[in-house]
Amino acid sequence: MPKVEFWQGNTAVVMGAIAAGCRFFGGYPITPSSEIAEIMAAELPKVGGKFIQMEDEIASIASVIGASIAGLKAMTATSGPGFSLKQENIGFAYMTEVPVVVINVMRGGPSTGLPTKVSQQDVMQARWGTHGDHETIALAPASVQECYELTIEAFNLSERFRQPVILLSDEVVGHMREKIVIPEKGSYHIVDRKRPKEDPEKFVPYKPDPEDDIPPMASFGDGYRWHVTGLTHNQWGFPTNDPDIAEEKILRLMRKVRRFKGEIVKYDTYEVEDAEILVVAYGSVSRTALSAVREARSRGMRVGFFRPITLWPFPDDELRGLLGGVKSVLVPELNCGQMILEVERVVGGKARVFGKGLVNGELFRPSEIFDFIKEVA
Amino acid sequence: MPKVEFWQGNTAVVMGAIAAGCRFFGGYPITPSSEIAEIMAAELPKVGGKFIQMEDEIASIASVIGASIAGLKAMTATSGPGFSLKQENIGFAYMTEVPVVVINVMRGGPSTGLPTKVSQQDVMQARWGTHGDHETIALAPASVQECYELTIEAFNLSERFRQPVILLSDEVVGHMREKIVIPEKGSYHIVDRKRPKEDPEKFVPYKPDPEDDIPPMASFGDGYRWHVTGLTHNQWGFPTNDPDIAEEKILRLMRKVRRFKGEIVKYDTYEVEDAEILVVAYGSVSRTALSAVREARSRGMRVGFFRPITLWPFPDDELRGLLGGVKSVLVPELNCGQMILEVERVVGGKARVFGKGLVNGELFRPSEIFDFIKEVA
Amino acid sequence: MPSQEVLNWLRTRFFPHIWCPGCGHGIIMHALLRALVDLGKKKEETVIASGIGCSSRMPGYIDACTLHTTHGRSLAFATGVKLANPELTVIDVMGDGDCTAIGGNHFIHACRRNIDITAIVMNNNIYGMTGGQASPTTPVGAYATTAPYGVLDVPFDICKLAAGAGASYVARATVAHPLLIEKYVRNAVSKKGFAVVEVVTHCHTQFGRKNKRPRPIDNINFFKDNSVMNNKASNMTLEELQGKIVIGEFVNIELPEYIEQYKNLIEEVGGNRG
Amino acid sequence: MPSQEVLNWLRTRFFPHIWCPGCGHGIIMHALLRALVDLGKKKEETVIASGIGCSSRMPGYIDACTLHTTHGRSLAFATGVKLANPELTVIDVMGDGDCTAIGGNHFIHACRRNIDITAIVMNNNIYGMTGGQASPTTPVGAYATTAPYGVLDVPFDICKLAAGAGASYVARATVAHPLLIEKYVRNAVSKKGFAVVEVVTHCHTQFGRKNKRPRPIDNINFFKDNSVMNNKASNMTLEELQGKIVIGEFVNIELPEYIEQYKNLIEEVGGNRG
Amino acid sequence: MAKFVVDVNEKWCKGCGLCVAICPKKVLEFNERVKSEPVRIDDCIGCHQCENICPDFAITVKEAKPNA
Amino acid sequence: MAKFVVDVNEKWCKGCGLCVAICPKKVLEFNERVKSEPVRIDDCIGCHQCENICPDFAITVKEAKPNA
Amino acid sequence: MSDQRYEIRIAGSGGQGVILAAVIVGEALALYEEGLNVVQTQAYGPEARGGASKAEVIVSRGKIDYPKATNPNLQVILTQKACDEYVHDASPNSVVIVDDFFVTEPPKINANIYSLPIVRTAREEIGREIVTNMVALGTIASILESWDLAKPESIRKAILDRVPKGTEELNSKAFELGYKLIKEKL
Amino acid sequence: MSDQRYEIRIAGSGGQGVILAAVIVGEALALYEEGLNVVQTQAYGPEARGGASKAEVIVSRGKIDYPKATNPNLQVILTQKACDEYVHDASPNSVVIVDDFFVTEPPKINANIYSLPIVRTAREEIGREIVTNMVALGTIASILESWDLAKPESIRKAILDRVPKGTEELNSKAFELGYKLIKEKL
Ligand SMILES: Cc1ncc(C[n+]2csc(CCOP(=O)(O)OP(=O)(O)O)c2C)c(N)n1
Ligand SMILES: Cc1ncc(C[n+]2csc(CCOP(=O)(O)OP(=O)(O)O)c2C)c(N)n1
Ligand code: SF4
Ligand code: SF4
Ligand code: SF4
Ligand code: SF4
Ligand code: SF4
Ligand code: SF4
Ligand SMILES: [Mg+2]
Ligand SMILES: [Mg+2]
Repeated sequence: MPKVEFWQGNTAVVMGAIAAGCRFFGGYPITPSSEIAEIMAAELPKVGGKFIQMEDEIASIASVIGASIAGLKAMTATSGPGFSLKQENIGFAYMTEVPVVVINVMRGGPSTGLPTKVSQQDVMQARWGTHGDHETIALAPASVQECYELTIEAFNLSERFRQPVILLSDEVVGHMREKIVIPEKGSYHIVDRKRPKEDPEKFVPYKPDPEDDIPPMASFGDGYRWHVTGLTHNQWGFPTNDPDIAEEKILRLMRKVRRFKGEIVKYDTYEVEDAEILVVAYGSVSRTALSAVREARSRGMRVGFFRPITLWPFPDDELRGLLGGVKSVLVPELNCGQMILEVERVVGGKARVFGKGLVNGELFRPSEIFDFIKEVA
Repeated sequence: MPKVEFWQGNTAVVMGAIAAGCRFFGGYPITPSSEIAEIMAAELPKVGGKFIQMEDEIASIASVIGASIAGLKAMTATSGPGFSLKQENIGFAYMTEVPVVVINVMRGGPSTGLPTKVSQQDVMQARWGTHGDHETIALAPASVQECYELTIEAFNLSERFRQPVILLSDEVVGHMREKIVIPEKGSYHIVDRKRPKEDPEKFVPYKPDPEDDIPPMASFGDGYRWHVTGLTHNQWGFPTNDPDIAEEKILRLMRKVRRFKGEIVKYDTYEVEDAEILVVAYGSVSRTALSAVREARSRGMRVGFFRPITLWPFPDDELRGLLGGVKSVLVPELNCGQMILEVERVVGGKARVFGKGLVNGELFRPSEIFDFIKEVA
Repeated sequence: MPSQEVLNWLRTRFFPHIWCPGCGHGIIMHALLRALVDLGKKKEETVIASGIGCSSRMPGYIDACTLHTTHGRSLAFATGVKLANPELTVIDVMGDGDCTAIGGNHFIHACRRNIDITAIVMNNNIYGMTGGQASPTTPVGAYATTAPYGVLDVPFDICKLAAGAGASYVARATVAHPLLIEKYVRNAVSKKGFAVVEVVTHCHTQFGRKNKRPRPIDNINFFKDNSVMNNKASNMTLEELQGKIVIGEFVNIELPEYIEQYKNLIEEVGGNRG
Repeated sequence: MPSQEVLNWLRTRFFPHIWCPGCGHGIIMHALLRALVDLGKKKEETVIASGIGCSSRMPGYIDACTLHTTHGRSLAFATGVKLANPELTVIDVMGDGDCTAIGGNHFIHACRRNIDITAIVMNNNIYGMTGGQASPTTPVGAYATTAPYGVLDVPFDICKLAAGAGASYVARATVAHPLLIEKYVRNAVSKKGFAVVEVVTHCHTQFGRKNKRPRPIDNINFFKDNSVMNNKASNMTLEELQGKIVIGEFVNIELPEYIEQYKNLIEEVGGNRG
Repeated sequence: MAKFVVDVNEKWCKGCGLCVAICPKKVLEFNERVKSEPVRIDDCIGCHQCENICPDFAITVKEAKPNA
Repeated sequence: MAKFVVDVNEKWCKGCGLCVAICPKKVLEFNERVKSEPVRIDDCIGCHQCENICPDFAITVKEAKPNA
Repeated sequence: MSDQRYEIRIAGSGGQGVILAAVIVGEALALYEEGLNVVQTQAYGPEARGGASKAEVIVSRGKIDYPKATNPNLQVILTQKACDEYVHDASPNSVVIVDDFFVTEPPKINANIYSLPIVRTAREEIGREIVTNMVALGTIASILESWDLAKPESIRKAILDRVPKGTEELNSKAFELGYKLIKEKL
Repeated sequence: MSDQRYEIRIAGSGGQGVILAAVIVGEALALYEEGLNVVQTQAYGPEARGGASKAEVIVSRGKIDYPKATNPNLQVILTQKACDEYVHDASPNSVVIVDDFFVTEPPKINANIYSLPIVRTAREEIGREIVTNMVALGTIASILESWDLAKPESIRKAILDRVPKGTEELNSKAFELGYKLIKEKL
């Protein structure tokens, strides 16, 4: 029988990670993500995994990338300031195509801001925080159950696409305790990175599998010798300035994700069929929003609900497909307007788009979103 | 008589900074921005200013913020990887409202990428690179002359709005040598931060001037005692978790820029009146684009040119105002599609928007953009 | 002890402060302020900088020019402040985590560069603020929230690190010796150059509770019982020194101060006439 | 010296390498490979990591598991690699800028933490790759592109820094002593724990040209003329040591190795049966 | 008569007990509000240890003015 | 007859001159392509200094096989 | 049974263990009762060491969307500061239990207010103020039982799961005293 | 006068000073000639130390938009590698000067190709290969003069602004030799 637990979101992230096969965690404490490191410290040795507290966030993500190159599924967790510090090395992982999972439990910013309070201010940073181009995969859990499941999903996507995957949790979801049903081992899907099949002497480490544009990955220590560099490189992994090779490398990085966007994006809807007003919300805010939408429906208002679970790539086609009768799209966010920019772009003038930001460190109350709906209706 | 020089873009940045009153530079070398540090090292002592090479990029921006708090106009310069590292402390400057100028001479990314090659891959990072909300002011020079003038402008905006201002240069503009006419002292406008007038005992360091939402700024050492913190704070600069105060602080940070967007944004146009095709380009690419637009015009094609000089805030109203007869908007960029997202949002379905990315480390050749125009025409 | 003069340096409107009852950080702040009063410093010409941590909350309570920066980076901020205005007295107060974990690089470079700044490291062997995670000075075997089975890695000796990096003044006291703190801080601030005072202190809330010193006084007693002055320590065997806290002044040498050199340079290139 | 065996460790298809004619980095690579051959290491079980810099281009030329990371961070990457697979021999090759400027924090923490990794610091007193900017080891008074009037700040003594941070093996050689490099690298790699070998080398292109040692041989001669073995140095006065490069083994002590401790922990909590 | 005055600022005192424990003369004790209070002021030797150890700046030791 | 063979790989030699300068027996000189060349091989004492100092792995010193 | 949503709040100062108390309520309801959905949240500042903090538990047989209390049905308030800050959004006719020692000015709101010696029971009857939160848990158990939402036994079990070995008896005793404190008044 | 755009490229290997040569051309045209717009750019890899590098100067009396050469009117090429890599976009009938020592296979393109002893002049007549770029500058000065675009005097001045004190004579001599090298052939 599946086990039931009453866990914090942060606990569920750890347990989800371990269930996904995570065997390395390198981290540096920061509120409100510290529990992830603490629980990892307790749990990883029990499964033969390695926990290490590094000297800072930069070293943390670096150690995680190193561990992944040496063959372990690996992750780090942080919050705003630490997420900023990790950006350079996250970029290295994109370039070198090393699977890693990065958790950002969002708190109030900018800067040190409101360390113990909730926000959704790092949504755009998750997409654009590092210099240089790449495609981002970022997931936003809205419940403790999802902390568990989406962490597994994050590892799966990361292993499949050989790139960092970001779990954008937030202070409410991370610290909230909730009933969670632990799926039985084997009942969920686990993806492991594709390994090379050829002889080590014939191995071409960045030769993409034409099937999916993704090169199989060897680990240091399993008999293959290869070169990893953050410089733009050719199929052998060696630096090059050749314009054509450089371009193909970057374009492939984009393509390997864009090709499979349809498979990657996850979202949730409620009562969208006849909706004239659509509320788009994610993460902890989506819980308030759903509550407000239910309230509105109970009063006979034609309001629907759309929750991107995958924030990046943004489920644009999926949202566009729902716009039929929609006259207004509402985007409540715990920031000054981030995802709304994407929504505006996607809606492209086909409906009016209204944003509502909240940056006082609190979660929207249902009445606030309900009032927002009423204003627009 | 104004002096004529034949300078590198990076030299012009230094000379512009010194003309603007910059008296502190803290930096860490990185291609293709290093000349800025090198020339600063030679020039600053000559005007009694301070140059320091710090241990890394994080320390560089920190020293610059410290120097600004102690009363000097201060700047740092870097490229992609260093720009990523500076993000946390750039966020601190937004939160604490400390004027600083940050130069990013863009090179090919992601990661170490193509250090000696050009790109425009950090445009979105300039807007969204740090955790937490704020408004960005970022300028993109397209000539050596502009490197000089926009650096002065960057200091002016920074002093006026008490926040970081980013100069998004690129490898071509930074390393290019060009004839430049040095404006005579006094012929250009210099803005200095507003200083408090009240008695030190009555000083309320974050009490906004109702005129412009910007608090006058004292310097350490000039008789005022005040507290600077990256935590969310009240008007006295002291940490608070009070939701209303927290919200007002962040909203004011956004508002102080948004209110004056009209005054901040600069852009350039060419033959837009009857244009059916509009090419939107910035930085070094705008030079190629303009050349292609001239070529198209010479062949009788109705093509216009729009160059955002201020990349952030994006000149949205200004662009929207030009869309009248425009059927297609073309956005060539040295990235996989960044500013085009903003253009799409602004155009909002009123014209078709086409992007063309180039990420091979080269600058577009005129024929490439001309062909792009022909494709669409 | 001119207590009223010390109180004058406080932003009393924020009192009582946020530190736990009995937290050592307050003892250090007290000693620091006594030293500043003693040295006749002026509040508007004194800068107190810090990073992030319980200890780093100190500047908020001191009625001077105060700068609460980002975690680990305060010495780099302080470097900019001091270079920009060398007339200011600049004191940087940091926690062990702030200074030697994330801030380690800025710390060793400040030691090397020798700018006239005083660094006070409040070493409570733990990350207090964030809930008791191990720091680079948590002893081997001690428990912490990120070391539920005991710490494995050898801690830094902050004074040795500072000396190895080239600092011109290095001393250590504990909160069980408030007058020694005061004295070393006075010497450090008077020193023309980069000076480090490590103050061994306690976080009974996060460290003590897990490591058999749950009350503030348990820690003070522990420090009293286990401190050895360095002149005495130099006659002790490694074995005898096991578990001891060696206190005293370790380095006090004359080195060229960076800003002095820079002023000379400005003079040379004529930047003073501009 | 089994030269063919050394050549077998090279990715010869990338030769000649990008280093300037006569650059010391090649001498160090040569010595490193001789040491590895001598120790009987296997290429597929050897990891060579580096940051960014001319020196850090070395891994690209070595036919092993090679990892060219971000500037200054390679020791943190290497830490992850070694923890993930303790069977690997992990060697981290860094420049003076990479290791002691931006990478200083990872360096001192690696020294402290004592994971079985060997760090080779190629100290040419300059940022070669980016065009000759001053590094934390550029001597006072020397010229660099960011020190057009001469360097003002006191350089690190890398070996002292490593010792102060707690490293279990610390040695220094120069490129004028290729066999000494080889020997120290061999000792370092054999050491169970974190080991540092500083190799003093030259960048005649960026440093030498500005500082009167423009030819490779000028530098080799300079190193020959100015090196003193540490046993001899200990009998010299500070004045006599002025301008000298002290070479030799400075630290060689036994300390608990981190991963060994961690393995014990896994054993204790039963993680080995999982 | 007591030679010293030991002032405790009850608003700031958090009852940590350090002064109570450290006083060599056992001058201080907790009152019912768990604040420090000099109960044997006559024994006070004016050593300032309580003042200097108080993390909350809640204690001031002064010489008693004889004719006050 | 020479006891040693000093092989110079001209493709890799960059003409830095280190081997030429360091050889205790002045065995090596630059040729017209500015590559190192053993011109006094009989003087070679097989000390390997040239090999070890060459940053370009361009020199190999071997014992001459007497009957080769 | 209806999907009614019950909101429980425990508030006090940093050191009083209000979060642990809420976690135990949550665990009791989630793990030892059938068919309940439970969400527990908390709020604390960096001033947790001194300032007010609160923890909440939302219970429902239906889905719980919004995870925090909007109008709590039951509040246990242990300090005046917490009372001033939090109590006012009480649901009409809800239960508000305040500590009679620390909360010197009980709120003037439309609720069933009980001023009980929670801290004093811990301090005086057990002799350890540290078990204040267990006494509070006892009062909560009484109320939840009266609402037919949970058996006291569930909370007893959850306490035993959580408290350190060797302190079971102490904590249980505190719980039982708390349970009785209000039982008598209901 | 027309707004014709002239594109000049100097290419060779890292150490040959091609960028300095281009900078000097640029400075000469920008500072010592009237009414010319000038842009100078370069390209080099991290392998600058060995690989091919190129520097370009664009001159026009009109505005210069695109700052790089598309079809150079004048190229001076100092190594075979640079020749192989860069020369092919020469404008039809443009001038291409190649070094006769290092460029062993002159390009087969539609251009006026001159194979001249640039390196050899520096090496043999001056005795310092380091002045190769000055010899190259001399050839460029000749061509620009023949195009009526710049006086050799301007380049001479620009050289003196740039070269280290004490080396003026050496550099000037190299320049003059270069100037003559091609003058004779025009
Ligand atoms: C970049 C960043 N990383 C992590 C944190 C979280 N953080 C705040 S304080 C702290 C540790 C404080 O420890 P210490 O400096 O020893 O101070 P103490 O609280 O013990 O006095 C940490 C890890 C942060 N604020 N910023
Ligand atoms: C984050 C970051 N900052 C700066 C740089 C630029 N950079 C590359 S190598 C280098 C210095 C290299 O010096 P060193 O490590 O001494 O190596 P050397 O070239 O002298 O062998 C610098 C500053 C970079 N690549 N990344
Ligand atoms: S948590 Fe520790 S360091 Fe922080 S205030 Fe409390 S006792 Fe002091
Ligand atoms: S620049 Fe210096 S360090 Fe780099 S390859 Fe040349 S000589 Fe070596
Ligand atoms: S030391 Fe201070 S805070 Fe502690 S009990 Fe004494 S007076 Fe109160
Ligand atoms: S001054 Fe000394 S003797 Fe007097 S109360 Fe304080 S500690 Fe006790
Ligand atoms: S040392 Fe090597 S590269 Fe240098 S000249 Fe001799 S053989 Fe050639
Ligand atoms: S082996 Fe020794 S003697 Fe022989 S050529 Fe080389 S350096 Fe000279
Ligand atoms: Mg601490
Ligand atoms: Mg170097």
